[in-house]
Amino acid sequence: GGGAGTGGGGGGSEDGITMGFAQVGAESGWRTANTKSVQESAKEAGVDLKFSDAQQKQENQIKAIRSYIQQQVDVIAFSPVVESGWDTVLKEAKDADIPVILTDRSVDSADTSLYKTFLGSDFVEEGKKAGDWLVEDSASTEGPVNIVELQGTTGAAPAIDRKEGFEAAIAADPDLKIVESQTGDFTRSGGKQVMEAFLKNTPDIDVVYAHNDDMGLGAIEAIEAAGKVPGKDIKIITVDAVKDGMAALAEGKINYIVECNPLLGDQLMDLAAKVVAGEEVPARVVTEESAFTPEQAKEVLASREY
Amino acid sequence: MNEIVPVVDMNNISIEFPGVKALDGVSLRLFQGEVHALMGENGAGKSTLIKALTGVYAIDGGTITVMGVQHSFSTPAEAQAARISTVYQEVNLCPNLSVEENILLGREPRRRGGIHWREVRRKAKDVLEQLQLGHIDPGSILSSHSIAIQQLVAIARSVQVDAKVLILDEPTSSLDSDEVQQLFTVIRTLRDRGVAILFVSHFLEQVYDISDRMTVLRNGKLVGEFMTRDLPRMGLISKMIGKEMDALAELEEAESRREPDRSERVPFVQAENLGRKGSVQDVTVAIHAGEILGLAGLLGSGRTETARLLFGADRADQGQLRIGGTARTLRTPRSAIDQGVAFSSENRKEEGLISDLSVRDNLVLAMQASKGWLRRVPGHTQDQLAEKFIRALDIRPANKDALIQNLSGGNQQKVLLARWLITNPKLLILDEPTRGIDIGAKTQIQKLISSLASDGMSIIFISAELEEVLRLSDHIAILKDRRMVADIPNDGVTMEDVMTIIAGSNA
Amino acid sequence: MSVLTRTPAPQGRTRISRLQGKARYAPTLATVGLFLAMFAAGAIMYPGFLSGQVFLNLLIDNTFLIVLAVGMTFVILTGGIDLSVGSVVALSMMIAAALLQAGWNPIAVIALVLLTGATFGLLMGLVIQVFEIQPFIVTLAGLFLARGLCYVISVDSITVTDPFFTAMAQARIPLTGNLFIAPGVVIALVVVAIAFYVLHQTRFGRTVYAIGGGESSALLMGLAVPRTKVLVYGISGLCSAIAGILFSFYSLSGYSLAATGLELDAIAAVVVGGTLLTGGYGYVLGSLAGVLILGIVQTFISYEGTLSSWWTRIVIGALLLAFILLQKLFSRKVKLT
Amino acid sequence: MNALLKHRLTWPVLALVLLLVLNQLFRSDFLSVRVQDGHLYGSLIDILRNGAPTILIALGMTLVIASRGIDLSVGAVAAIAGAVSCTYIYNSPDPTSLRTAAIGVSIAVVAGLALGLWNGFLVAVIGIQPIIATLVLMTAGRGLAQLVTDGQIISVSNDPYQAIGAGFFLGLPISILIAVAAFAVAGLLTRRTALGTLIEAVGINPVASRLAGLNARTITWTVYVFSGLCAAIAGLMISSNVTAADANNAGLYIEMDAILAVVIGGTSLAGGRYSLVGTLVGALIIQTLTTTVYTLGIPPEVTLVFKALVVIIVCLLQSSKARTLLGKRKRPLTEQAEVKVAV
Ligand SMILES: Nc1ncnc2c1ncn2[C@@H]1O[C@H](COP(=O)(O)OP(=O)(O)OP(=O)(O)O)[C@@H](O)[C@H]1O
Ligand SMILES: Nc1ncnc2c1ncn2[C@@H]1O[C@H](COP(=O)(O)OP(=O)(O)OP(=O)(O)O)[C@@H](O)[C@H]1O
Ligand SMILES: [Mg+2]
Ligand SMILES: [Mg+2]
Repeated sequence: GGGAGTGGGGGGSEDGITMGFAQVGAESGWRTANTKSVQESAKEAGVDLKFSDAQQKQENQIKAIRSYIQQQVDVIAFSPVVESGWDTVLKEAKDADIPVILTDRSVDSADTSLYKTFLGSDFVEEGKKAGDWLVEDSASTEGPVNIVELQGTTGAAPAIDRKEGFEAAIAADPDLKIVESQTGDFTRSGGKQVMEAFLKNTPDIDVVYAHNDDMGLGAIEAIEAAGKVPGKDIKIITVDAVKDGMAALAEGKINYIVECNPLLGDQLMDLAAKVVAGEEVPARVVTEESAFTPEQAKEVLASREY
Repeated sequence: MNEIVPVVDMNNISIEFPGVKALDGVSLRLFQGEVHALMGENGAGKSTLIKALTGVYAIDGGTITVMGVQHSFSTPAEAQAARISTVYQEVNLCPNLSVEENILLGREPRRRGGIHWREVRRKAKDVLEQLQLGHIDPGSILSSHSIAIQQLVAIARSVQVDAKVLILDEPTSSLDSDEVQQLFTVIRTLRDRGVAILFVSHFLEQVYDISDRMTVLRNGKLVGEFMTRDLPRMGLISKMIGKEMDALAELEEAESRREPDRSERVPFVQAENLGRKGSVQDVTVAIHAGEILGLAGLLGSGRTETARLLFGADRADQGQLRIGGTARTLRTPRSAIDQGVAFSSENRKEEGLISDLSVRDNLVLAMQASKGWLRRVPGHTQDQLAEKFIRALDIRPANKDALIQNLSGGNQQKVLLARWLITNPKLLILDEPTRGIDIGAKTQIQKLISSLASDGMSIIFISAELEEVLRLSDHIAILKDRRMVADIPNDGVTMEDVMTIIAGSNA
Repeated sequence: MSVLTRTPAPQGRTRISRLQGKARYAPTLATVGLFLAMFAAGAIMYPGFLSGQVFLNLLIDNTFLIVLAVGMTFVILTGGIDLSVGSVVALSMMIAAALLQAGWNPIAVIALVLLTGATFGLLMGLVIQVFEIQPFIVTLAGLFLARGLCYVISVDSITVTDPFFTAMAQARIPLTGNLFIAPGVVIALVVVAIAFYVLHQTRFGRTVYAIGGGESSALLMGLAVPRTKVLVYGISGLCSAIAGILFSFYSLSGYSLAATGLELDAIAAVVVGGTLLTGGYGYVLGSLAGVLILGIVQTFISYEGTLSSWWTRIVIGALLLAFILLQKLFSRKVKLT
Repeated sequence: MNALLKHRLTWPVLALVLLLVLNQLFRSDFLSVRVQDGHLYGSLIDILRNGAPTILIALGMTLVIASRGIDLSVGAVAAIAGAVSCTYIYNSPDPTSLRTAAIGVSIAVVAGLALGLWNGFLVAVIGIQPIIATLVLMTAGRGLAQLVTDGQIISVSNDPYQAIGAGFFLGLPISILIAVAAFAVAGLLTRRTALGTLIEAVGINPVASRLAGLNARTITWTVYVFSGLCAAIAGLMISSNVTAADANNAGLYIEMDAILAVVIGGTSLAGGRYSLVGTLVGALIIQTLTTTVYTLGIPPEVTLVFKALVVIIVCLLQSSKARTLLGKRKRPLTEQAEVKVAV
């Protein structure tokens, strides 16, 4: 075989940018919204997008990045499956002079020159926002507050960070106590099953903190089946703010949702254009995110895209 | 030197399976340089005794002494390490490996770089030639050979080692007389070298031909140990079956021939130049209702393959086949069965038994298959049929709920025969139906075949025992090198006649 | 008896048996042929595909899968299965990462990890053999256990900063031109070579095949069936540990969710490589080809670059199917059973 | 007594009872069932309701395994079933009516049958090894489900539909009633007709079965279609229980649970003799195990270790070898001579 591939064939850098985007997978509605946002923004910005889905496997993502390097794209963006273990392939990208942008999740490389910037939310911060709201909300109530926590997939970065942030925040009030904590795998049926068991184990649950909306929605069904009123008898706090979650929030079944915004396509394309043009970009770009109460939810529900 | 120590001394051995006392205080002595026959009816406990000796089954009572040392082998490997070499009743080789490997597996010659494959081939070739099997390619895969060849390979494996004791459990059940003689030559050589040989067979001729001494079992109990030359055949038979019965006389009786019914002018099955690429060719036969067609030929001559073509187990790609007067192409056994054809295979382990099911389930399987899954044969009908055939064929233990895998080889064979008799076919193809069946049962089955034919059933009969074929058949198709070379009416045809045709024809 | 002297077997018959001997290789040869065809198709469809490095990346990116498939081949050849391999890979990575973080010597760490993997496999083999429990279940329990132990070690991912591991991760062995491979590739290929040797040149290897052909027959033939069956799982465990080390070289981290579902990839690679799940038939080189096939499917997808997440899955499934069908077609005339 | 000890279902049942007792020790009202909102309420009811999909899928899997096959695609089929029915209901003009729910369910059932046909075709006609043949659909199936839902979680609010997985009839969860009905039908179908024996025959010795005139192809095909059907209904339950179709997560890893249930129930993966009752017990053990983890408050980090240990213990108890060691029965060496007790 000939040593082809050295020619400038693949890049197509004459017109527009070619971007290789290695997505984690399609494990949730949130993720799909994220993918769509990137794809649509790329189309609008005239970016030639090479998309690949790693199906939650780091090795697949590394393979995809290698093949982007092989195809000599102009810029690589990816949402790492896991924080660690990216140095080697990122170095290869650097050696090939291809800039890298991280989205959604960060990597823990000591050498921050391996990527240009990280665009995404701060999971610890999300957990903290949830905890802060609860501290404030229960300031008026007397006596202990029993919290049950529905964790995300064991070992997944959002699960670890949202737990950490939340715990740090509620430490401010000694009345707040997590009485049970179990994984619901980020799914509705997981949330429902775990909540069913919690309801039987602990008769007086005051608050549910779910690491995402889906588990919260599952918990609502379990609470209703147990003859209690979600949002009143038991308060519910979740993270994400997907459409179904917002609807439940508007109905008052959820009390508070911390947003985790998947629509970072536009920001990504802006950053990519700058990076390819050689402009300086900030090392950390936090996505525009807020948090919602039922009243706020009613206002924005109609315009919610995902 | 009047007190010779036996090489193997099994004393008072008992083995019990759930519900069956397979061996009850049986003793067996094997001496250096003798051929010792182990005799008994189907289910008498011969194979169990062998398995007890070689560490397959743990014994419940008794002692086993090998070369003066008391042993209790817990695996066949240990028995082999004590230089006991065994061929078990069913072919126990690896069908996925080559012939040479099967012969030398576990004791391949090695050199520094690992197995010395050239040496493996040489040794395999040597022993194959000893058994006059030089024409077999040692590199060929075992499963590509017929059951008879596989049996010979198993024997080759067992004689390839330098054993003190050689055990052969029905090694000859699917061999033709030529192969048997070849085997006996080898056995005699080994005996003269001082090997102790234990031999099981239901062929009295062979037993009297080769053995020096015999031990007779009946119903798991020891009847006695005899010098072969002191025990006449009739005496042996009565010792085996436990009563005075003139089995040989009955055998003669079976010979009384019927007149096949040729009133129907159209033969039930008519094959013309039927054949299959890479398999048999030129099969031209016509079988009328009530006729018995014998297939004769040497080992590997294509008898089994002919049967498979006529049954649709393999699909013919040449020639024509008419069944009941209409042209048919048989794509699957199912289509043949729908035409009233049945086929009992020679390979009972791989092609017959549904090992984990009961005797009854195995018995009604073919009938059930014909009715389709929706119309189950009612339970009481199943029971009735099972009981009827257990009685008719004297299947032991007479328990329709026993798992068929726990029956002795001969009794399994009877169940498989019954499977087809139940369906009452128009043409019954029997490939080695008497394989491994004791002398009493064999007579019974032969009589059964005659009477079935008298009732109008057509039968194709294949047996390694040419006498049997000659005795039963109305006409005989002769195969050679997988080609049919003649179809002769059986009016006093002798073995010599058949041999001459085989030798003379140029296929 | 003189009339009975056997005429030599006709020419045709010996030819058939020879053919049947060769036919054993057909599924494996079909795999290799199809791999080449797919590579050619990729070269036509995508610019930049036809390069030596694309092929070498297939090796670099799949070192651990190659080693896993090797271990799995042993197990499947005996008619067993090992579902624990993916989890044992993750466990090996976690152990390595945790110990390296604690300042252990890398060589000692590697030795310990290999020992752990082999022991884990041997223990499963013992349970399978002694208690006669089906391999599927024992190794499924092994899957749970090993993954669970990962969490017990750490839920967070651990980065490996050890200089030796880093060097192994980033070392490039240059070949002709500007082609290169990673050291892991050499290790993986050595494992394949050793496995090939063991399977075809040792009695142990032949016993593996014999067990697959018929366990009770092998037992009656006096082969060391119990020992071999236990060892086979030990080998698979060892291979999983090696794969874990290679994965550590590859990703320089320990992560408790790593390598999930890798067991199915390994099984698929082995089966695609022409090995029968019922045991007894197959070659370790076929498994290597199987891994490359799965790898090239991935490469296709990243070169295509326009598939949405779900189309990615559908296409992977469709390519797998197309591949199996073609393989079936090419090796059609072979009667294996 | 001795016969009871040796019965192959004794130990699985005992394991189930032990698990329940363990829960009871931890939470004194675990076994209590009360009436709430006109239906039964309690942990036992949860176990039955949440276990229904696994039970159903394990039922289909039992017959597939008996025929010497395996079906890895059940989880994907379940996801597809949920996806098509929910998507249909979501997009229909009248998303809350019974009619819509009925049509949605029918579409899902038809999809399940079609996918079963597909698997059966690959295995029985083309002759692909079952594990690979169904791996194709396992991989592609989730993609298809996501294609249907466009990668989103489709929420529906349709009361009749919700009843399938979360509703009650005569105080009992409808899902478990469906599962038990399916068991009864399967039991009748396989034992009253000859199907059961024929499936076993094909599973034990396909070659001999063919020579005995069995239409192995049809039988193999039938079991995969049945498995597809079971998976589809299970998929309906799963999606109905949370009133949403999650193409990515519905029925994830359920194939492993189902296979585990089948094997714990005493059916060999090598094909042949099977026990539907055993499978039922096996599936209940698995669901109870999950519930136990929640009841005992086992931290997520050690859940898997706990599960692994329980599985190993159950299997050890259930293995015939361990039973014979207990019963002190000497056993022949060859697998061929293994003594098995029929149910
Ligand atoms: N594993 C087993 N379980 C239960 N019963 C068994 C088992 N093996 C053999 N038997 C029974 O033990 C008895 C002796 O069987 P064995 O196979 O030794 O007979 P045999 O003399 O070799 O007969 P044949 O001439 O038919 O081969 C038979 O009644 C058989 O049914
Ligand atoms: N030399 C050979 N090489 C390859 N295959 C052979 C050879 N001889 C026989 N066979 C195979 O063995 C079988 C022989 O044919 P068949 O079984 O019809 O013979 P047979 O006359 O019934 O003799 P047997 O007494 O061996 O049963 C076929 O399956 C054939 O493919
Ligand atoms: Mg016998
Ligand atoms: Mg024959």
